[in-house]
Amino acid sequence: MAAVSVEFTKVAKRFGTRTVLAAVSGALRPGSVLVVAGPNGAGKSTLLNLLAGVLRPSRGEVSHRRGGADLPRSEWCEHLGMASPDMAVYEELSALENLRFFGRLRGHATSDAAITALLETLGLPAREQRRAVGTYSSGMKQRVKLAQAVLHEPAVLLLDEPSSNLDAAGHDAVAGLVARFRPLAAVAVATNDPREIAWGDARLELAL
Amino acid sequence: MAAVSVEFTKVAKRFGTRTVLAAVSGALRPGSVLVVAGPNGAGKSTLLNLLAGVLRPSRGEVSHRRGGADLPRSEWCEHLGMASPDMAVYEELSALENLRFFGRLRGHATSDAAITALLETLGLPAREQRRAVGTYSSGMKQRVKLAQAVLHEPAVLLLDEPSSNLDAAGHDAVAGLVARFRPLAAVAVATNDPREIAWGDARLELAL
Amino acid sequence: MRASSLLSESLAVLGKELTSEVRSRVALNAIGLFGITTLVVVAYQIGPYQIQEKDRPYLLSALLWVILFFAATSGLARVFVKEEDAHTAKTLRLAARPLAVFAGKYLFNLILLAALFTLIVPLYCALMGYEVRGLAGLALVLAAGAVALSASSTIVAAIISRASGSTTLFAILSVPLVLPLLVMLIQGTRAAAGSVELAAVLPALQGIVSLGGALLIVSVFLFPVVWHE
Amino acid sequence: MRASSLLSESLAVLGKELTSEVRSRVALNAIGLFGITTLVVVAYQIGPYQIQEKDRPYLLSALLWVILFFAATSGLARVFVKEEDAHTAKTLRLAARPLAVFAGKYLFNLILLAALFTLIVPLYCALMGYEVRGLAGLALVLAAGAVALSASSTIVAAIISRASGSTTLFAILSVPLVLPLLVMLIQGTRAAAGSVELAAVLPALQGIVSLGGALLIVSVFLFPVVWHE
Amino acid sequence: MSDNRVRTALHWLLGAWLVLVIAAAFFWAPAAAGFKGESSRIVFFHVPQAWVAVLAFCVNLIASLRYLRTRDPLDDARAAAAARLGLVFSLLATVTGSIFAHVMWNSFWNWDPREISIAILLLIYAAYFALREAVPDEERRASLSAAYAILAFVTMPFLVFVVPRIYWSLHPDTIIGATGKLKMQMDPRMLQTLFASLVGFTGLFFWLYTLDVRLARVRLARQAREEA
Ligand code: HEM
Ligand SMILES: Nc1ncnc2c1ncn2[C@@H]1O[C@H](COP(=O)(O)OP(=O)(O)OP(=O)(O)O)[C@@H](O)[C@H]1O
Ligand SMILES: Nc1ncnc2c1ncn2[C@@H]1O[C@H](COP(=O)(O)OP(=O)(O)OP(=O)(O)O)[C@@H](O)[C@H]1O
Ligand SMILES: [Mg+2]
Ligand SMILES: [Mg+2]
Repeated sequence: MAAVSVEFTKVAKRFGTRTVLAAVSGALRPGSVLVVAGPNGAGKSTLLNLLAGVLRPSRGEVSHRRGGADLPRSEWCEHLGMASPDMAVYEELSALENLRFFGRLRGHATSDAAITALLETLGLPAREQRRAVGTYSSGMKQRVKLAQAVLHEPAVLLLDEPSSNLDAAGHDAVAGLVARFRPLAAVAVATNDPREIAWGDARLELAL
Repeated sequence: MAAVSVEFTKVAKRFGTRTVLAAVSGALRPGSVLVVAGPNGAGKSTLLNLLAGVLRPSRGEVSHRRGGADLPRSEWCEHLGMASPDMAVYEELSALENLRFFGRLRGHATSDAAITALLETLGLPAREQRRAVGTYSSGMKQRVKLAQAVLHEPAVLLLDEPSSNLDAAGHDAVAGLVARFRPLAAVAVATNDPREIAWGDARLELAL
Repeated sequence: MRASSLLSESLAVLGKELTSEVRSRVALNAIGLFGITTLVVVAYQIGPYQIQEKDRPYLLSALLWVILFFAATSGLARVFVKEEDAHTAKTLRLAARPLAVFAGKYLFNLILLAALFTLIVPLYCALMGYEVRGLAGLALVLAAGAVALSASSTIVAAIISRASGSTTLFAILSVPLVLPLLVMLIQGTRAAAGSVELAAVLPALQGIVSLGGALLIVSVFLFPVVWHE
Repeated sequence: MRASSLLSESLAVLGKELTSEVRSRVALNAIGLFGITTLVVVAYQIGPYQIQEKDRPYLLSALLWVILFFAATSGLARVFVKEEDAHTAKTLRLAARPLAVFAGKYLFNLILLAALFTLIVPLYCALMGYEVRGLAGLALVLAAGAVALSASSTIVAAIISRASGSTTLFAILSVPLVLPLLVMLIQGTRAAAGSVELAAVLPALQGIVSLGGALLIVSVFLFPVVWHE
Repeated sequence: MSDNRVRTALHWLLGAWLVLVIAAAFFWAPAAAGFKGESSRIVFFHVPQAWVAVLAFCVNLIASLRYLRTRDPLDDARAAAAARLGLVFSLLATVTGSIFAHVMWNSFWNWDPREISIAILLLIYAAYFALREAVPDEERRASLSAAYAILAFVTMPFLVFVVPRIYWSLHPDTIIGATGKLKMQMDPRMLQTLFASLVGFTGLFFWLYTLDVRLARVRLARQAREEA
């Protein structure tokens, strides 16, 4: 896992005439967890989308850096992992097929056994993994999404409301995931859940 | 608001060869709140869908009764309100337009002022209400869904993970909603959130 | 009371469809543009002068309906699929009586078709040099055709939306329903083109109205079954 | 290294598309059936005997391509729209390089088109009594046509998926792009029908290949723009 | 200030030029032989309109390419302005051509290759605006329509050069002779008028174009002020 850090300086995002983020700065560094907090609509998801390069900032700069050099855009997909409420996996494929697909896309060869093991640590038992995701319950879908985000051992992990729809065991599994990635990866967690605020080494509080 | 109760006796649901619910019984009665709990995949949403008539039980019976008589199916939509993670409102319409539409569908004439007030008690400020729901944040969408469920003052209110994606203020707003409907309506809340278990007068614990 | 509230609910559904379409702005003008481009492809490729004088009445009426059918197909199918795609189907199902949903969507399709017809038919006649003598007869045939086509389109759109819907599937399912209808419509149009007398289109019109009526009635009864699982 | 991993990623996308399509039952045979039903309407209404002997070479080749194009439209457009509808587009966008996505989807559309062609063309020739003398020439024209058509379909499908996309918009955008292609394809088909010599189709083939190549190359460069915002 | 004065002077010059062109078209240039009556005079308006429609298409392409490099909303506004004018002028060329065709050939529409290319140009412009209408988000609208404009431009050479050749070979029994349009009997005075009209219409195009772009610039500036 290469060490990648993400820096954002005076990042602003407008939608039409609405300013959602005005000049936010900060950084994601390997070995630390940044918790992005704030009320609903504060711009947490927007910030994560900017860091992931899914949105373009209206002003300011987002840079992905590895060892002092900019990480070329074509390599972002190998080093970035993300899960958010507005991302879904393929409902007509099973959990296993989904993860096989995403692994291959990222050039990260993963054996079926490793995928099964990952899903099991996230609380999706092996016997459920070969059924179409469309038939899963809300919590089971969320686990597949999380597995998709971490399967390729990303250097930058962006989790938006990672434990939504999850039960207590699921919540613990997410905490375990964050603990596992903390030492090496740069992690950002956007959350509404007071319990998750404690996960962060740093905290960015957005206001409405 | 007519008093409607929902009784379910030995309700079972199979999908293909998988048995998700095996002979569950209970009742929703006006003036009480039933909390449906259990781990992810236990069948909470399935049970709520059975009570709403969206799914048909494989075995057992679900009956909606008003004053000793069965409530005819054609009147269910007037007396039932539901919000769940797999229900959405129209993203190309604004919150106000959505609620106007659902109000009219249910023959429940509601003034714009009343809709605006309802959304505001749920924490969606008036200035955001005229924007397309597609541009809302996850928590704002959830508030519109909840408003849709309660706008017509239903006699039976089914809430599936009502405070998912919500911040602390949103969570309180949902608690307020449950408190407001408790006296007259029959309420069921399916939840993974330990804080919400306390809302129930009765509790149904489903196991995997 | 019940009937009037049913009307109001249907109109609510219709209103929602119209705003949605206008909002996503792929609205009426898009379906019109689609008709026009189709027309241009066909007219350009086949053109008025490729067709011999004596083949014209037959070929031109057939081609007109093939174009109208293509244009209709691509627009109407989305009416239910989009509800499933956007996960609004369950919300709508819980909020509205099936009949109101069907009526609203049916009226919406009817409006789209009517708009399409008024746009395409005159243009087709001009571009392809198609001279229609019985304008009143043609108008009747078109009106009956719109009523019947949108009935079949609406119910088939509902069916496919439940079977992991796709526009493609819609076309497949609707053609066997629509084939006899198209044949009668073509006959009726040809009759209208050839004669000023209204009586000329009557035989075809009878067929269209009865098939269309049958489709509509069957759809109304079938719809709740399709809609609620 | 990079090139071989690009291939593997493209094939992963293609494989996913194929499984998905087969799974969701909107499979190959669906698009084929759409073509067939269209074909039946046209064959039944216009039939082989409606067309004068001397008009046949031109009209029959034109009609064939009109049918093929419209049959293809309803199937090919969904390739990106379905990702947006199902909210999987963002996941895919974050996981794959644009070029791999484009290549995978392009290959998938190419396979769909090839299947459609092998199904419809022989059937059309049989039903409409269309005698093609230069089979090799026809095969070449069809192959070049599939390559070019799926290039334009794939990029237009990507564009409409980012708009509030619908099949209607797809047709509106692709017709102007595809019209010159269709003209050349029709000309090539007619040439193949008339002569056993391969040389007869060469002029048309040159045009098709160069337009197809130009569309493909420009699409490859434009796709990242369309895909990332 | 002096900039404004130059602009005003140019406007007057353009107006005077166009008045002269109109006068020349009707009173100076002779009616061409081989045309019915005075009908040939429409050429002085028809041909420049078609030329401006094509010119607008090129300006649109350049602005689109620039937008993809700079991501400057003003470049998108330039592309849209060019396309808007292109739509209007291709419509005008079609209408005048159609009237002309009715006088000359007794039919409004003949699927002549030129008619086809202008019809396709119209369709492309219409499609371009249909696409813009369908995208509410401004940045996305700009990049998608730029991409479409570039794609459409790729097909243009084929429409103009390849297709007409093929098309004619398919039509042995054409209505117009294979020699094409009536270029030959061009009186020098006709040629001069036509050339002057071409210059005038080109000037008209750039005047309208800069007006539209300036409007967009003001709108963007106001938007920026509102944010600040
Ligand atoms: C609907 C009818 C017509 C349309 C849409 C139309 C369209 C066009 C277009 C697009 C051009 C520009 C071609 C280019 O720059 O390569 C053009 C040029 C021209 N048109 Fe037409 N036209 C029509 C009818 C006519 C008729 C009836 C005449 C005269 C008999 C005519 C005479 C000309 C001439 C002389 C030119 C310029 C010469 C040239 O560029 O070769 N047009 N027209
Ligand atoms: N595409 C868009 N167009 C217009 N407004 C948008 C768009 N996306 C987001 N917004 C607005 O930006 C604001 C911030 O949204 P965002 O999703 O970032 O909030 P959030 O902090 O993630 O909230 P939540 O906790 O509810 O998920 C909201 O008001 C939202 O409506
Ligand atoms: N249509 C279906 N086909 C097959 N299996 C299904 C279907 N719907 C639900 N299931 C299965 O039924 C079980 C219960 O699902 P349900 O959605 O009721 O769980 P839940 O208790 O609501 O879980 P969560 O807390 O994650 O929302 C799950 O294993 C799910 O995969
Ligand atoms: Mg969010
Ligand atoms: Mg659930």
